[in-house]
Formats: sequence, structure tokens, C-alpha cells
Amino acid sequence: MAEKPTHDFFELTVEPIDVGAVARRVVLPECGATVTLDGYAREWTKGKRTLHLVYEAYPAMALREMQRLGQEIHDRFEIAYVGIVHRTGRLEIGETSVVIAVGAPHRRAAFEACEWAIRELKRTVPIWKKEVFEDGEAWVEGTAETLQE
Amino acid sequence: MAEKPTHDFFELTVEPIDVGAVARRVVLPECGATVTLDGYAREWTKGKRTLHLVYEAYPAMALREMQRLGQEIHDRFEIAYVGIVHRTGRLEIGETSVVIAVGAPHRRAAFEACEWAIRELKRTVPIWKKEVFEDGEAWVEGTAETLQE
Amino acid sequence: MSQELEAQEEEVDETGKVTVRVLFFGAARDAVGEAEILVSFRKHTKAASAFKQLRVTYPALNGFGRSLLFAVNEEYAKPEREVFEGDELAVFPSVSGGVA
Amino acid sequence: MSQELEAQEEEVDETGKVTVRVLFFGAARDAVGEAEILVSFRKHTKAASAFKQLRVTYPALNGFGRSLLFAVNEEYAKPEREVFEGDELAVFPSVSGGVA
Repeated sequence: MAEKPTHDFFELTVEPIDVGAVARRVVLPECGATVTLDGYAREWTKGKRTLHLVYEAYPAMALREMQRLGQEIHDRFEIAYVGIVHRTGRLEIGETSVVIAVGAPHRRAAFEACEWAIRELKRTVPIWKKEVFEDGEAWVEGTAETLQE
Repeated sequence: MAEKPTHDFFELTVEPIDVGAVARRVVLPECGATVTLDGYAREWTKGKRTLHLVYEAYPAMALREMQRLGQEIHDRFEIAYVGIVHRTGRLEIGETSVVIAVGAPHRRAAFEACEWAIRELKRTVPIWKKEVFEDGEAWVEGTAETLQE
Repeated sequence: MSQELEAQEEEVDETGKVTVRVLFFGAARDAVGEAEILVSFRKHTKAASAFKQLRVTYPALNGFGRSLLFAVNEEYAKPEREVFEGDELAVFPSVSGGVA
Repeated sequence: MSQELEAQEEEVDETGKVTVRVLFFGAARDAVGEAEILVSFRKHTKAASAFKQLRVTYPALNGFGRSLLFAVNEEYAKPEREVFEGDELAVFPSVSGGVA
């Protein structure tokens, strides 16, 4: 665990997420770039229409896993900070479900770390997505089949 | 050149850039992710302090090169749109110099295309940066040594 | 086995038992029909055994196969971890938050 | 050669000449001391030759070596492209916009 002060932030919210506010929350003097992933509810997937989505979290564990992810990301990449805000509850089409912002002195590390963070988030952070269609609803299956071996 | 309608946008501005407004300007129903690069003026580079920066463009050609970049990006990556806004004039430390937003059905393409776009922008789009220090100022050298061969 | 587990639930105060909360999330909660239950296990029960017993009690959980995940006290559970009185267990399908 | 070019500048209306604008940007503008000039070249001059003549007129441009770039009418210039009356040429160092 890093002993130095951290600018990382990890949050769950039921309110709409302001992408710009997340992207610009941390701007450090040694940094030159922030890479932001804005994930949102897609209306059309393989020709099927989604009306809205519901995200459910195991909140305490989700925050712990995000913090663990945050510690690992600093070990792996030369970044200054990572911030993750994930929304839960009902989301309309086009609304942001998750924002991951990564600030770094150089953009290469920020791109790599941001992409790693969303992959790791989808693998380990306990949040589930339910898609609501015109003719029913379905939980979306994750793919973390060997996480616990 | 693509005949289909485009959601791309390419702009130069002397006004401060609102990162969130650029990131969320285009949200398409077939998309699930927007990756945004927010580049800003770094205060400390290799132990030397920058007081502020000045960006100068060859405006008409910069916009043409951005549009060319936009056409090429659609050929290379499965993305829905790319938007680039670059600021010119005097920038204070921490202020955004460029935002590149790329929306795609799947995040992988958005990450790849956004990183490609900033690399290509720095190679071909005629915009120059001057750093102003306590004891002088200097144009920053680009690295596009073989662009014209 | 289901009855055995239910029997344990009625003996929470007996020596030799530990009582824990078990949370179900997402499709696992829908399958089980409960969001949270209290369950007792023999003392020194390992996490792997505890979750195996839950699968027996709630056969609907077997539909998830290897994509079912287990946590103890908000961390993914190592199989050999012992379950203690007051622990918070959780059972859920592989996660699917985030984006496309 | 410098004088030859200047001589051309005074003969803009002669047959056999084309007159173009030349823009300088960034460090190239600082080196040359001009943002924009009018220059005449012989008809059928190629872009490569035109920019070589500019380097002769403004030796300060040689300090940029191979990092100097050339455009004709807002596009990077192919060496064999012919320069026509009214074209807009531009000379500038390799670009450095964007970010770290």
C-alpha cells in the first residue's frame, strides 16, 4: 500500500454523473493528460432494443474492490491518480453508468491504465446490469469465470 | 470519403474548453462508450517550471488536417464519431489545450482510435506550442522528422 | 442436506455453531428469492464447504455453474478461509458493471 | 541567390513568373522575422525548388534541418507539385500541439 497522499477517488452514486466534473476533478501540476472513459447505456445491441437499464451493486464490497484496483493500478502504471464513479439504480438510454478518469504526466500511461481499469472493474467489482426490453428483462452475464480459482 | 452522415467535429477556439461538453456532445444510440483525452498545460517538466503556454495554429490547414485525420480514423477503427477541439492563444497551467472524444459501440475501438488520433494530431496538425519560463521562452520541437518524405 | 442446513439454522445458540449473514445479489438473488438470510454452520467450516452447503440448500444456484462467485466480509473468499460467527457471506454471478 | 530572389519579387507582373504568398509559423516565423511575404518564382517551379529558394533567401531556416515542413494551399506539399500564381505556401517546424 502506498504511503504517499493519494488523489484517487472511488464512488457509487444514484444521481446522474457529470462526466466533465469527474474528468476535471483532479488536475495536478506534474500531469499533462487525463484519459476518461464514459460508459453509457446503449440502446441497440445486436438488433435488440433496450428501453432502460438497472445497475445493482454490493456497495461496501464494490468500493473495497475499486480501492484494491486503485492500489494495483499505481503499481502497474506511471500515473498520478485514478478516479472511478459508478452509478446504480435505473438508467435511461444514453445516461452515463461509469466514468473512469486517469491522470498522468504522459498520455501513454493514462490510456493504458484507463483501459486496464475498466477491464478489471468489469472482472472484479460487484456491480450487475439488468437490461429491460420491450418483451422482458435479463441480467447481463459477466465473464469472470476463473476469478476465484 | 464517407458518404454517410457524420457526427464528427473539428474546432479551434481561443475560449476555455469545457471537457464534459465535448465528451458528451455526441451520444449515439448504437454506442456504449466514449473515450476522451483531455490534454492540459503541465507546470513541471523535468524539474523546470512552466509559467504559461502559447499555442499557435495555421488555422485553415489545421482544420483540414483534422478532417483528413477524421476520415482516416473511420477507415482504421470501428468507431461512430471523433471530435477534436484544440485551443489556441495563451493558456494558463492546468487549462485544457486539446480534447479528443471518440464514441464507439465497444470501448476497445474507442481507446485505440483516441490514442491514434492524438498521435496523428501531434504529427500532422499544424499547431505549435511555446513554453514560457521564469527565465525565457521556447518553442517546443515536434518530432515529425519524416512526415514529408 | 437441505433439512440438515435448516436444522442448523434453528440451533444458532448451540456451542459448536457459527451464525453468519448471507447476501444474494443480481440474478442469484432472483434465483434464490431472498436478498439476505441467516445461516448457521458447524464451527471451523471452511468457506468452500459453506458455499457448497448453500448450493445444496438452494439448487437454483447450480444454474450459474462456475460463474457463481463467493465473498466473505466483502472480499472474494479463499476456499480454505474459515467462517466465523458474525461473518458476512455473499453469493453472486460474475459481475457485469461498467460498459460495452 | 538571395539577390536573385529579391529581383524576382520586383518582377511580379512579368510573363514567365508566378507570385505566391508565403506564410511562416511558430519558430520559423521568429527565425525569419516575417509572418507573411509575397514571392515570385519562375513559371513551372516545383514545390521542392520553391522551398529550396526560400531556404537560400532565409538561411535561418536551415537551422531546423529536416524538421522543417512545407505546405501548399493548406496541404503538405509533394516535392514535384508545381507552384501556381496565387498559391499559398507555408513554412513551419514540425508540429507540437496537443499534449504530453
